[in-house]
Amino acid sequence: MKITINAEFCKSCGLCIDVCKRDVLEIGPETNSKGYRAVVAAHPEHCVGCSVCAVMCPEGAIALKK
Amino acid sequence: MKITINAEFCKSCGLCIDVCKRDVLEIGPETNSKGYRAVVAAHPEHCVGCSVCAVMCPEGAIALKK
Amino acid sequence: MDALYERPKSLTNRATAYCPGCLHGVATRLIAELIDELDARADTVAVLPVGCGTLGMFHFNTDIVVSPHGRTPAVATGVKRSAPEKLVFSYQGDGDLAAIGLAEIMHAANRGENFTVIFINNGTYGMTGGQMAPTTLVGQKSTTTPEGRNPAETGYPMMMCEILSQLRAPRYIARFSLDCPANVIQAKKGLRKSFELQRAGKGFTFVELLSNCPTNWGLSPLECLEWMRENTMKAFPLGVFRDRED
Amino acid sequence: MDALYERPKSLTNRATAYCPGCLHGVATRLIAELIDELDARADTVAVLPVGCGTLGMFHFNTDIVVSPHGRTPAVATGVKRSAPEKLVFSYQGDGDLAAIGLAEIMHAANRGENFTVIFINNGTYGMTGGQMAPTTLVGQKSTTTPEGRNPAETGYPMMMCEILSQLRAPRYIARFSLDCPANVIQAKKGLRKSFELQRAGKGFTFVELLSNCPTNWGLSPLECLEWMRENTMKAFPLGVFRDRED
Amino acid sequence: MEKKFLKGNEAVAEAAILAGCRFFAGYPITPQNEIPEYMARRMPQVGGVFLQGESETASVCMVYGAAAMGKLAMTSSSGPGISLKAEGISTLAGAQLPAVIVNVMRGGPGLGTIQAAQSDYLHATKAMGHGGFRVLVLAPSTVQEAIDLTYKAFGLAVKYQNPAVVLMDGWIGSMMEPVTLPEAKEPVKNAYTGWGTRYYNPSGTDVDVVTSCLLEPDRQELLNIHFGEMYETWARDEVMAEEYMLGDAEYVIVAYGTAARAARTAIGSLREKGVKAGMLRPISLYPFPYDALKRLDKSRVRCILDTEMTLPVQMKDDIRLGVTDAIPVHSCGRSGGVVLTNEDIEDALLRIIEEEGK
Amino acid sequence: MEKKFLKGNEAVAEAAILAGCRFFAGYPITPQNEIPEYMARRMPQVGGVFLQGESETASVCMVYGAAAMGKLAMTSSSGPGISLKAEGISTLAGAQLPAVIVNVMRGGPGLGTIQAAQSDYLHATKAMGHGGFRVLVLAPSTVQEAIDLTYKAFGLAVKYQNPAVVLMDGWIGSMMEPVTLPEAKEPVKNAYTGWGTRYYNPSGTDVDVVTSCLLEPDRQELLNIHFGEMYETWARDEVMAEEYMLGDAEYVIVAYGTAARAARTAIGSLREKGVKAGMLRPISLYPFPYDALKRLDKSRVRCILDTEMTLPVQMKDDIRLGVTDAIPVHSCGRSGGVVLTNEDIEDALLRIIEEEGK
Amino acid sequence: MEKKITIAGFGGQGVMAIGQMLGYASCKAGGNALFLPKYGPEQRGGTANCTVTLADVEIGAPESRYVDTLIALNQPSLERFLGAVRPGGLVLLNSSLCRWTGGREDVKLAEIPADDIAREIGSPKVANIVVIGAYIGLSGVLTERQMLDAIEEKLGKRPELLEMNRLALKRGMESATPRT
Amino acid sequence: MEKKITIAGFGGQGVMAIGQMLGYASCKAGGNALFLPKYGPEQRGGTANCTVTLADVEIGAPESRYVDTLIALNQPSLERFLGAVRPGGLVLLNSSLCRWTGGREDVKLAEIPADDIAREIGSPKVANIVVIGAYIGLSGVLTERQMLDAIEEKLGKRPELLEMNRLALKRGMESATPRT
Ligand SMILES: Cc1ncc(C[n+]2csc(CCOP(=O)(O)OP(=O)(O)O)c2C)c(N)n1
Ligand SMILES: Cc1ncc(C[n+]2csc(CCOP(=O)(O)OP(=O)(O)O)c2C)c(N)n1
Ligand code: SF4
Ligand code: SF4
Ligand code: SF4
Ligand code: SF4
Ligand code: SF4
Ligand code: SF4
Ligand SMILES: [Mg+2]
Ligand SMILES: [Mg+2]
Repeated sequence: MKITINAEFCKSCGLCIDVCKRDVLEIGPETNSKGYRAVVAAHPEHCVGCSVCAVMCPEGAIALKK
Repeated sequence: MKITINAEFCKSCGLCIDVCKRDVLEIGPETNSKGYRAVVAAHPEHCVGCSVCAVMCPEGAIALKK
Repeated sequence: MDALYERPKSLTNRATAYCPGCLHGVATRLIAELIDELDARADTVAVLPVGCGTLGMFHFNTDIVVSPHGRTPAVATGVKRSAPEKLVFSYQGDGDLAAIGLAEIMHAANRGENFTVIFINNGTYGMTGGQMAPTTLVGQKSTTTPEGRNPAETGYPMMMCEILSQLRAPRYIARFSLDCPANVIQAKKGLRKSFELQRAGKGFTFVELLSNCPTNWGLSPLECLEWMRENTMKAFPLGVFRDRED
Repeated sequence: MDALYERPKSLTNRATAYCPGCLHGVATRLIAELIDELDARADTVAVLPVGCGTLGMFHFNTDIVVSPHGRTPAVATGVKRSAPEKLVFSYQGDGDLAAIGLAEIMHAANRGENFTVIFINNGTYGMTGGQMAPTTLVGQKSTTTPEGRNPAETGYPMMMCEILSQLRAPRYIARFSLDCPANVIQAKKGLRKSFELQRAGKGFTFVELLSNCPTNWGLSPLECLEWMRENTMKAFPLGVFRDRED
Repeated sequence: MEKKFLKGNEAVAEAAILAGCRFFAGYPITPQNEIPEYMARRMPQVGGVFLQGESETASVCMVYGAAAMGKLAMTSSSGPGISLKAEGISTLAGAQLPAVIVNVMRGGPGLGTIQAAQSDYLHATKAMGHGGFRVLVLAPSTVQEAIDLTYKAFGLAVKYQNPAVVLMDGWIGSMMEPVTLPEAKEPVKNAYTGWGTRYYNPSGTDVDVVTSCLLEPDRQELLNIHFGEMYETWARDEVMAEEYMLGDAEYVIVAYGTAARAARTAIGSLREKGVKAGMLRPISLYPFPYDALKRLDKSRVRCILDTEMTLPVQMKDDIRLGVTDAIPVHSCGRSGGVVLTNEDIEDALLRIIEEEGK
Repeated sequence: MEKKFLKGNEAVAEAAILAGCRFFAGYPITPQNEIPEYMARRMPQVGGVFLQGESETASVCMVYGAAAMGKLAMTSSSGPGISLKAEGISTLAGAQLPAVIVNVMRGGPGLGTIQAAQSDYLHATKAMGHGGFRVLVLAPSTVQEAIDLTYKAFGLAVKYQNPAVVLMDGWIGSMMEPVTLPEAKEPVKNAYTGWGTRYYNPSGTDVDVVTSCLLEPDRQELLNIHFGEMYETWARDEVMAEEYMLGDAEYVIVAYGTAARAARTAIGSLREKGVKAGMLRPISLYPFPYDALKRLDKSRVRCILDTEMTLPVQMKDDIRLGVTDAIPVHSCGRSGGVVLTNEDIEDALLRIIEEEGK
Repeated sequence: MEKKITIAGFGGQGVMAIGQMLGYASCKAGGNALFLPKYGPEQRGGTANCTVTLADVEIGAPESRYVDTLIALNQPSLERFLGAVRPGGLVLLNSSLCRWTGGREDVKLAEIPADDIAREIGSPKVANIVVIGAYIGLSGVLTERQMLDAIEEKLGKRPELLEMNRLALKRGMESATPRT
Repeated sequence: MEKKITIAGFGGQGVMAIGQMLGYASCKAGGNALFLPKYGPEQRGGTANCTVTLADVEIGAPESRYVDTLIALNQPSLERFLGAVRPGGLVLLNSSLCRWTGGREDVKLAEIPADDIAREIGSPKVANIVVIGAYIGLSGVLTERQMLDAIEEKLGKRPELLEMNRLALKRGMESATPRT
């Protein structure tokens, strides 16, 4: 399972974090060029590929591979 | 029962004649200033004052008295 | 002698500017009778549309405001909100109300504006010479549907009472026909109810009157009435669609 | 590795111009996914409104026509009738569709135009800064209803699916919510169905998507979802309102 | 070839079809109803689209959608309806789409009257809507010219990717005259690349963005500079005017459309009375034939009579700009649908001459 | 009295209320949203009516209805929305009703941009809609003036029973400046007798007919003649302009609104460089201050610089009419919402002077 | 040659048809013509009128203060338009519906009982063809043949109709009685 | 005296509040002022900026090619507006979020770690007041008292708030470190 978040697209809205039942995601430490602290996969190993994070992301910033 | 038709207002549409069940009304012989042959009460004596002619007249041309 | 029927004082003293046999005349007369009966001539504002209803300028012996085409309910909103003490009605044709002015009628209804709308549904654009209206029946010919209205191209007649009944604010919505004395008398009752509700501040009231257009239907006045019974009244069921306090 | 989820090719390669957490982004993404799935990128025309949906100019990697405010269905009518082979959708906000453009949406629906309308109901004028929309809830504050929407003054939220269902021509009318993954997945199904019906020439299809506006609601993206569930979704029941051949 | 005896409105509609127009959307309004009615009959025969819009606003937007897809498209209306198309026309111009708009003028303002007038000169030539754009405005004075100019309007609209307006009065719309029709053009699908594409296509793919909404001031300014240059090109290349008996004229009537016909008759009768009258007839109202006015011999021409079917007259400032007040400009007009006759014009000019004499 | 620090849009709204306006209907559009939003809060406090119309078209018609009932009424919008009000404004004029319309201009055409521009000069001054009517057009250049001119617009509208327009750009709408508010007027209910009453009241009773629809050409012509006379009265009595450092000016900038502020700064710096620059600032755009231009000393003034926040510039022909080409008129503009700075103006004038030198 | 004719009457009397037919005939005969209907806001009722110009030169004003001929099909039309006939011009009256009450000494007057003739022929609808006949008979602007060509083409060639029209035109040409 | 200051940063950093507050203080102190916010079509995100002119004379152009001071609250703003500072003008950086990368030798530079100071004080929201403090400290255009009067009136007089703002203003005035 590989989850990637496009940090330049992410607006730190937190919708993905909210829907992820596995606590994979969290707001990251870095501010992107627009001033948003992009989400990072803090625990990628917990990810089960359920995709709901991607389904909710308004930015299409999340990509998932298996 | 007195029925009067304002010949200047009448447009000879015939709606009153159609609804009068007593054959009181008919198209008259005279052309008014607008070129319409106004309705006349040909048989005022048959009139029962039911008013339906006045109800249907688009011109408000019919007046009825008892 | 007692007057059984007298020409109402709220009509001016002249023949109408409508064509012979046009039921616009009956609608106009009914309204004038009611204004007389409610003793409201001096307190009434008629908001007239663009359409044959504009000719009401010649007919109503009341204050009159003529609206741009279709904006009649918006003008009436401005009138009534500025002069809540007046009896305000808008008088609209089907082109005015259901085509260009559809947004305005829906929003006035939705706001529950406290005036009465009188909607003359004759299935055509009378004044401009018989083009298709939103209420033109399927198959009915008009100058812009020379082969008859084809639903695949132009859709189906719009049922304004039914549509407006989807809104919550309106207080009274009903459809009547002017094809015969009995129905005319019913229509007048509906109009009276609307005016009375308005006077009581109850909000938006809407009376649709099925009408005719001898000139553009190409039928005699009597043939028109027959045609209405066989066609219009079948497509547009009469009845009261809304009559409740919310 | 196999892609479980990939960014659709029908989106341009940039962040959206929407505010953080705005569900316009989800709607936009869903549409782009479907265009990809239907392999229609080169044959799609997006007809965009005036509203935050205009920003779709930056997002859809398809042909785009931007309409004047509210006339989106009229523009889409011109587009689709001129290019029946294209997949055409109009994308409209509640100000665009239910206020200024109410006549246009009703008439496009009534004509049964063969395109798909995607209606983003966020209960406000997002782009202009949070004024009351026709779908603003009773009591909901906006910059033009500072005390909250008062039905006595401004009426009730307009239920567009319910209203449009009074018309005969539309083929598919449904309301979904974008508040959670399960509902987003349902919404995508409805959109897919609409696109497929359009491709089969079945006529007018309409998908309402309950959405949010974090910026003008003054709530965080997550609070918005909560608010939607407790308020918007109660006022606007989800469901399919029309799904039949006539 | 035997001439056809056609009504102006129907002639305009047929001319559009011959020019390749295959999309019409309109809404009824007097005195132009025969245009949509004719289109309703004729478009299906040629495989085109006729739509009766729910309003003028919707109709012009349908045309906008069709034009965006490369169709030659037209809408028509009269005064009040043209007002309602204002935003749409501005949008067509801003998105650089060709389309033809016919305004069959009646008496205004507001609902006014439905009789023929020339009440929309300023509206058509200065600002059909917000935003500072211009449209080409052609003004026929016979049914034949209504045909020819409508036909031409499509060509100009495509050439400049800009709306073009045929501005005529209700008389030309409703009168019948013998005419010859031009040859039918193959309806082609024109390909436009929206100005927006240059900006909103960061992915560099093959898409087209048709929009009047550029969002960024810098982009908008570039477009507006382009427009300014285009208007200058029009002023150079697209001016049309007729000079009638100007060679020795001491009194120059400036009139367009139907008013010019009345003027022509008046000139005949004035010349019989020994008055050396002539006429400059603008055919393109925008671009306006300023040069023809500049060329007038200021030592010979004693005055100009601006003659219009509207009051207050509207073309006078344009005439004054042409002659820079070196020649006095008088005016003669009737308004609100009142008939402007040759006698009105003759009387007006004779009165001016009499005043001069004093 | 301590000054208030107010935003232009809110100041305009408050000025309207102080002038006695008790009816407002509008529709959101940037950059004027603070006007309806302020009215939404304020109107209920003063017993007035605030309505958010379903569209601009509906809003102006609500104002029409209110004005017919004798209320002082106002609507506001920006470019695209003003286009949509065209028919309604024409109707107000045709029915002789007073009302105030505020246009907070942005970049056009079409949707264009939402940044400040002066793109609607021609639209406002020549033809806000069909039918050949005119409106009074007042153009403030500071927030204080926005207040004063809005206040005045109501007076003029009532005096002439005609719509009056406050034409300002998005900057004036959104900027804040220190201001003093005028005194509150008692809101009176004005009594109008519709021109229609003269015709449609054959029963001779006490009713009022408010209509722009006169139906009969003769009647319409009488009304239009009246309008023409009224416009002449305006040209005589209602012209407003500011002359700034014109006494010895060899270079005259003509600019209104925000552009005039940039010009003022530019003049300061030009004078420092020894360039004798001055400014004529039209405050009423219709009627236009032609006379002030006529009065310019043609032997001293070397050229005029028409300075506008729009391209192509729109006021130039009016300036040319004023100086009848006796003084060359150049232009300097930015467009589409791009900022016009004092430096732009200074550069433009210095370039012209350099060209002259060659 | 340029002739202006105003035709006026009630709506429904075929006023427009007369004007249009004259114009069409002139056009078909290779001449010039301009037919100008007047329209009002009311769809029906009141008076209808039109002006047709027949010419062999370019036509200027579609409408002038004065016309060469007035064809008045009813009384109000006569009263309304009589003043517009130029001195020496022709007034052609439908004497079935309207009568001369004087007022102008300087015009030629002709009367044609068009409705009566039409009824006699057996079709009240052809009254307007009778009027056309009277006009071309009196004015000589168009020949019977030219007129018939036009009528045939417009009204179709159904023999009964054609015969009726032919007769109406002929009777019109014969029956106009110039007076004064 | 006439000073033009451009303030720029992310939306949400209080850019507008800084400009408005400076203008308001000048007005309240009897001076002149013009506050000009810039607006874009996107409701949130991207950069926000405004220009405020403080003067004791009539104010002409609301916006000029050059300004006297740039207050940059983040890196993109610095890069975008640096060129607009007139030679000899002042650049005031929020050094908590952005750092000087050179590019202009002819301007005065001052840095203030506004967010850090605000966090220290205990309220990240007062970062903009810190910036105001720094600006008036460096420019001397308004006094601490004048500024406080304005802040009190606008932000209300709740004692905790007031104290916080007073402190923020003071710290801002003290902490701006001119460089170069
Ligand atoms: C803006 C505008 N568009 C069109 C018209 C032309 N017009 C006059 S009446 C009318 C419609 C009449 O139809 P309807 O409303 O059904 O009324 P009816 O005459 O049938 O009673 C139209 C389109 C107009 N006056 N103004
Ligand atoms: C004719 C016209 N009127 C008004 C506007 C201003 N305007 C821009 S977006 C908008 C409405 C946005 O609301 P909505 O349609 O609900 O879309 P949202 O932004 O909420 O998605 C308005 C009124 C405009 N551009 N054009
Ligand atoms: S795919 Fe599922 S488990 Fe993995 S990060 Fe997304 S929501 Fe969490
Ligand atoms: S949902 Fe998307 S935009 Fe929002 S925080 Fe997650 S990755 Fe970022
Ligand atoms: S009142 Fe009745 S009976 Fe008498 S005329 Fe009328 S319809 Fe006939
Ligand atoms: S109903 Fe009235 S108008 Fe019609 S014929 Fe009878 S009286 Fe005359
Ligand atoms: S045109 Fe039709 S609707 Fe209008 S008055 Fe005549 S018959 Fe009635
Ligand atoms: S303003 Fe509201 S609707 Fe628009 S993008 Fe921002 S959050 Fe979304
Ligand atoms: Mg109708
Ligand atoms: Mg919305």
